Amino acid sequence: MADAAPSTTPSTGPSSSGLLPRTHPLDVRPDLTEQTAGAVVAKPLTTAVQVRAELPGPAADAAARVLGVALPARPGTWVATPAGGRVVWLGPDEWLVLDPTTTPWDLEPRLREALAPAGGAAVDVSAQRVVLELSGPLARDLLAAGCAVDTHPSVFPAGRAAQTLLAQAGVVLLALSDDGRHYELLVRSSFARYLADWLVDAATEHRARRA
Amino acid sequence: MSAPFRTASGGRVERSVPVSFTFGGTSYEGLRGDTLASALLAHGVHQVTTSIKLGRPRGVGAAWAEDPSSLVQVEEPFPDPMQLATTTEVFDGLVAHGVPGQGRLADIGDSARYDSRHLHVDLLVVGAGPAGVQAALTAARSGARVALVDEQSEPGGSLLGTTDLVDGRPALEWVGDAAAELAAAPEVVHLQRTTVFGVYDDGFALAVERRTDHLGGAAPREVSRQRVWRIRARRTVVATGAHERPVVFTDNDRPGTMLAGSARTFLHRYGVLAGTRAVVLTTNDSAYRAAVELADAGVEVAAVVDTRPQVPAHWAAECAGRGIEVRSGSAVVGTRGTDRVTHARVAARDGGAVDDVACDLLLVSGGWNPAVHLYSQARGKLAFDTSLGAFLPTGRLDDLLVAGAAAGAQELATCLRQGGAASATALVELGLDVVPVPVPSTPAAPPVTAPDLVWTVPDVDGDTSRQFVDLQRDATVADVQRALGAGLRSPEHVKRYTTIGTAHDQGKTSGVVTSGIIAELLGGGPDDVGTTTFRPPYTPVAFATLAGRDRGQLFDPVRTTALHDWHVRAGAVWEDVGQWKRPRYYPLAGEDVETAVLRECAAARTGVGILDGSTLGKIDVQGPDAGELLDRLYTNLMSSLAVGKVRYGVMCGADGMVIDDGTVLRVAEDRFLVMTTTGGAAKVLDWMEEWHQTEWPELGVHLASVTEQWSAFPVVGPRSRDVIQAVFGPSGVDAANEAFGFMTWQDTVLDGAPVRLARISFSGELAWEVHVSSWHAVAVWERLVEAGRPYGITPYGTETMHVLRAEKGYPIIGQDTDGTVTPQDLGMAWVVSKKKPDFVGKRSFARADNLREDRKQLVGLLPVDRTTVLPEGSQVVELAESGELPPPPVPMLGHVTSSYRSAHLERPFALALVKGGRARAGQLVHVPVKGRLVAVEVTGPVLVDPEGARRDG
Amino acid sequence: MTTVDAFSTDPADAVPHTPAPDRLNGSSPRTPGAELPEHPEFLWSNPDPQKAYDVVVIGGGGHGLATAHYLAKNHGITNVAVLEKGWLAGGNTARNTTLIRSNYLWDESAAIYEHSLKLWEGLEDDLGYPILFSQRGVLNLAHTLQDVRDSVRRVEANVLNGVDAEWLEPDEVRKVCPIVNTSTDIRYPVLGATYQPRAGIAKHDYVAWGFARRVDEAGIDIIQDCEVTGFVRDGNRVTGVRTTRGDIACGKVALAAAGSTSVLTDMLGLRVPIQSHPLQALVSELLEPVHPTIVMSNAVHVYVSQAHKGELVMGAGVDAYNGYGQRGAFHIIERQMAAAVELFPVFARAHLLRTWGGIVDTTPDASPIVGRTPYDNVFLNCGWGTGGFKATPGVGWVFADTIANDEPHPYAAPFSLDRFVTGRLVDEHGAAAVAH
Amino acid sequence: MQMIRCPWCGPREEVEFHYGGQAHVPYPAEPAALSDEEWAHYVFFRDNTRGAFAERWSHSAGCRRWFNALRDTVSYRFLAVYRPGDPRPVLDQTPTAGASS
Repeated sequence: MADAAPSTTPSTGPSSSGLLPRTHPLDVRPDLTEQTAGAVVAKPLTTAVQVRAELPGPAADAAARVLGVALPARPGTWVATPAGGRVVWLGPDEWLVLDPTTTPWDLEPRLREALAPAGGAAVDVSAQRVVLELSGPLARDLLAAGCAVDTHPSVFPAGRAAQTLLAQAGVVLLALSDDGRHYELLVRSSFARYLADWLVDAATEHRARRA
Repeated sequence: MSAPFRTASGGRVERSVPVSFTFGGTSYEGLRGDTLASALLAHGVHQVTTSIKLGRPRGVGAAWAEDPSSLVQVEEPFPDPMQLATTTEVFDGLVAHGVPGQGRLADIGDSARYDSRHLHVDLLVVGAGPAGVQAALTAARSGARVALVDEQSEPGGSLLGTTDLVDGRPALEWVGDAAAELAAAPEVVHLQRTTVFGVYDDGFALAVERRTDHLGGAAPREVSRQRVWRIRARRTVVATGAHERPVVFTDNDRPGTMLAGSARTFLHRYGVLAGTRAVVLTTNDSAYRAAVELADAGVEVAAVVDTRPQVPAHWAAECAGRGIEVRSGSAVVGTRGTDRVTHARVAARDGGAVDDVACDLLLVSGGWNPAVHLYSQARGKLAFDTSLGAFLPTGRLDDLLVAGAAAGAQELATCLRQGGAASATALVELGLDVVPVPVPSTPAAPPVTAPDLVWTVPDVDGDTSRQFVDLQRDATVADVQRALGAGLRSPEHVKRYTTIGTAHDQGKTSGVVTSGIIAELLGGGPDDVGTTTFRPPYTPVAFATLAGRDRGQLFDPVRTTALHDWHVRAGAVWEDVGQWKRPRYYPLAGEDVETAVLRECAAARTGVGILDGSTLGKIDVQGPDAGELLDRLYTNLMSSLAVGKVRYGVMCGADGMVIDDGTVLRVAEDRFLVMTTTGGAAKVLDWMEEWHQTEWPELGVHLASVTEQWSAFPVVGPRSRDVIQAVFGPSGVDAANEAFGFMTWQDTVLDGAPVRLARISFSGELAWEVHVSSWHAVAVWERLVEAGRPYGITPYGTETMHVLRAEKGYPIIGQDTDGTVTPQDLGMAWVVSKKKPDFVGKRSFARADNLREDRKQLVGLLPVDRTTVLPEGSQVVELAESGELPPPPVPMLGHVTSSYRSAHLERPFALALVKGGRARAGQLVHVPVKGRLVAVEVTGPVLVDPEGARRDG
Repeated sequence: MTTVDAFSTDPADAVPHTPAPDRLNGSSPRTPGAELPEHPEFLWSNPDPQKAYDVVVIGGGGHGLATAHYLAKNHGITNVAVLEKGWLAGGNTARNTTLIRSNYLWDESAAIYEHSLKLWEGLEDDLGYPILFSQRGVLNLAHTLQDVRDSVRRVEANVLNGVDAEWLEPDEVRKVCPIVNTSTDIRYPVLGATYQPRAGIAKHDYVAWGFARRVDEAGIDIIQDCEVTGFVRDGNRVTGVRTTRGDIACGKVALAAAGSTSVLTDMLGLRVPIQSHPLQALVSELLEPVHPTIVMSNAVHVYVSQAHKGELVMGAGVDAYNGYGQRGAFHIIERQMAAAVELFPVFARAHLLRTWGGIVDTTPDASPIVGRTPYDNVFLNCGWGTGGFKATPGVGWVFADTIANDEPHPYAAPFSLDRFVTGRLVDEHGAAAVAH
Repeated sequence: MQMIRCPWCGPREEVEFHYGGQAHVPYPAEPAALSDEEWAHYVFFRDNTRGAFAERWSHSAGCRRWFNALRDTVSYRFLAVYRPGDPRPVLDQTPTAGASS
């Protein structure tokens, strides 16, 4: 029945190690980058754990020990981890840890074991969202087509984050650079195709101009 | 066709770019840069249409959006109703005609694109006239983020219609340099052809940019036709100028009658003479400029009729020098002509003979109304200024300032100064360092003589029935008089009685005049009357423009599960459940819904079926008080659930009515997984957060949505154990009853992927729910399908799921309940804890109405004929003694909530909410179905395997 | 037609007073349907308040005026004042979208709305005023399987309650309203609709003014610009009303103040479970007839009719927050436009001409509150939410009856304040009732 | 479209928020001890203030946190936002909408 197997460009794909293959919600949009005039890339599946802790407090300290970086206290920001991941502020006692170097079933228990005794919590949400990278000269225009947050680099430079709406999808928007040309968008997996379709549509003029 | 009224040179039109268009069936040539009005006037065509009620000819009355009369229907390139000739730019292939008052919609959809952009600025400047340009320049040089938005095709505003000098050179050169500077400034967005149509709270303004309308058929399809700009400005400067005000007199609607300033615009901007012989009626100095400039351009100006007894000396001299007669203390009391003015009827204001002065153009100026619409929309208060004879802003608002003619400024120098000053004030407030822009020099203006305030010129015979106040509505002074005579005093009542101000122009020229006329008739000033409310939009905006990209499949997000493509390939027929697409059933070739569902049901009851249940809401609940929170929100006890076990639960609102249900897995001592209905997922998480955050913040508990994290597949049927064992046995799972009991769960790992298996049954069959990270959903599903092949594993959809659960009497919240149903009504008293002192909703169960014996209760219904599938929604009734339906209103016992044909029972059955239903078990009631009374037997809701032997198998 | 002979019930027949030939010089035929009948030469007088009245009705909107009308007509009570804080019928009466229907789910609702609809059917004669009641039918679209269940349930209940109703399949929907997009490839395809043929629209000003004129003729005082600032209480009775135009003694007080009810009940120390919310509406420009009926869709959030002059009239959603500002947020209008174009592709180039907002008083069960209060002589009518206009004659009738007899009219009885204590709600939104 | 100042995320557009009605209506300590009328008042009756009104909001599309706000129900203007558990702020002056000079 599954003979028409979709392309698996952005996903990890079938593993050679005998592990179960993974699929990515945007496997079916292999031309997303082209269709968005080069602006949007679907990132590979990434380990993500939602962390809850009182800050300051022992659970936050415990999280910092595991992650190697303090949980950012400032609303609407993210910080890099030594492992090359990110810790994104989601709420006054809530963060999202993104870690491309480990697996969910490694990271969640480690964080949970460290945090739970101190009143915190950790939940694997790796499959809850997918990550889109938005870059280049069109990035801000595409965002402006559906996002009410001011993304001007003077107010939304590298290190800023916003949970907001892009079109009709909830997103977490991360600024990765100070020049307004590099962002990441986290969107719930069930909305990923909608958002991809919307981005492709929003890029219509840019696509035509490039053609 | 030559254009006899086009001047030899001058104007902003591109004389080397002719365009051909058709109006009213006649082909014309215009120039790029023309509006439909200017192009028609260039050909001497004044009449555009006829009026809505009286069929009187109507022409071009103004040069822009304030024109009340030049309504047209665009037919090509796409039907566009109710446009103004004065704002429609001409292009090759434009086909239009006048309309008396009703536009025509295309009979097909519009395939043009519409989109929107958000824009954040420090300063929004509305209007690119002198005040607006100076404001924008000031802000740009200060490094502010600026938007300069103007509705015309090029900047300049009123300067487009004058010969003014700025800094000693033509004003438009100054504007051009300013525009170039703004274009080079990195933080400036300069939008022309863009109308700010509404100003809202917190610096929010909406504008519509007409991006391709002027290109006609040459517009690129991929470019949005119109774009809505959602502008969030920290400060706004409204520099929208002023609209000239007409004077009402008899037959003032005859084509050839035009606002004086508009004739200047047609001359200077479009190079068009609006007539050959003009009479000018004025109450103020401004119209003298029109008289003088038109005369200089070759129009014979027969007379300037000034209502004031003393005419301004400067202008009297200017007129004298050109041989223009000035009649002081006089007015135009009427016009003659048929479809065009042939004479202005002039008389002294204190009576005397009427002199019919031949003319083909009658210019009128009754003064100027500042365009205060946006200020007023922002809830600024207006006051009548008697010296100007106009309603003016009473000041600034917190984040909105008014500058230039919109604030009542009369002279160019004042406009420039106010624009710069307003901008600087705003920037200082924002903490920006202002780089002042010198106010450019302007020639000294002649001394101003006070304007006269004239709303109407009395008809010589006292007949007010042809004195038009609102040309679009054919509403006259007589109508206002009737309204007042009927007892009406409020301008809002007069507006409704006469319909003045309700037409397409929303009273841009008639509104203030109406207030003046009412005041005059009742005694008192216009301030006592006030104006009617200015409401957005300033000018009409197309529905599709506002719809933007939220159309078609983007109208509302489509949510998909990880298995979506598998379902597509399997030929699923979809059901919209909230925003989700769920497979409703999977028809084989030739199957309809009924046969497919019977097949799917049979598979689940006799073999094995598999459902994508991933849309079910899932909430991770962690923390030492997790059980306590659940105890307070579920009707039953959750804290007593052992790790490794599963419990069904129901949540109620404070009113005691069921709001959601689902299973709860205790994952660890301090961790639960709460499953909700598909539609209830967001609602339940919000509900739990609300209680936790606002009522019980002291509880140590953390909630997280994991709906997409976990895909969930019920594997259902007597052979489900075989499938589970086959797939997960190698991982160490023993699916035998003794090792894996009903309502328990176990974790395992399948080729590196963690999997949770839970023995949960929403079908009454032996069943497992397979929970797996959505990363592995497809792989695990395919493994299950592969392993199930020997047992004929059958994917089934929501329809079969509904049948299976209904046969077991399991309600679906939202289908078998409607917000008025308690757990007890559902026969679920067992799920309501008697041990807990309280939980949300408990107190409501004790209310009088909840204790009624005749509450509607969930029961089963079996049609006695064993063939009728009762339509869901059918009502249940008791028959009269006669065995017939009593006459309306017929008392109703309840209604059918779910109804299906059962493969297992080999008969149709239904669930219903029926008054006192449980006590009616075994009784016959009736259900009217398409005019027939179907006898049904009331039963308990559980029709299949009431003992649960299958489920527990 | 009785008193106003120039009027006709059919807007298509409506002809203004014949213009003098000169007014038609250079004429072309007037636009069909773009004309409304004119109002009469006299509507109401503007008296100063008297010292005392048997009944003081607070609120000069449709409900207050209809109540006064039936007090006079049905009960002979004419020593009555109708107090209006602004201009007559300037609140929700002037701001609604004029839909009239009675296809409500619950028996209690169907009874009072059907009573109202029957009165509408004779109202033009009763008032001698061309209220332009046009029974063009209403379609309530279903877009999901649950919509279909709820719709069939309501149709079946309507029929048994004697309310005209039918279920239409998509092809039948298309016959009633050819411009509805019934294709299956839209985001939420139309799966069918309920249809009430007797539903319609009327011209709201004409309705209010028709009542007002009758009220004025009956000798009842309509007092505008008269805001109530307090009440004079004597134990369990209210003996007088303080207003911006002086104190007025009263035998009975009837509250018909819709969104402003809480301001009054707060003065009385009376708690009423209503919340006032902004509700917006909008119109397009005048268009040639394209839309023969009324279409409502809950799932896609649209309600649209084409009014007598040719404008499309649409109701938007209720703003979420409490508000007395008579305006709402524009994103609600934008969503409305998206829904309109989705369901009616031909509306793409119709233009939004004007938006406005009213204040709707909503209750926990989306049903009104009509009846007595803990005060012996204070009567309450509020909580109609989005349904007030259609109820105008019906509630005027039963409220007048309740005031006159000091006990709830049978149609009002289920809508007592007490139901929130007993729990016997008439839950119209729980039962998937449709707004407006 | 108003901007609402989330106590954590700062000003965001109105559509990101969910309205929660009157604030400072605590869940009764002992519902069972209440009369039907008292219980009905808790469940169904809320103030409907014209003017400054203390109410609950949730930044539902943002940080998902509930907070309280004092808002003028006539001008719709937010006068103050504050965190749950904090008392209703006392305002220095009565707010007015519209022209300020």
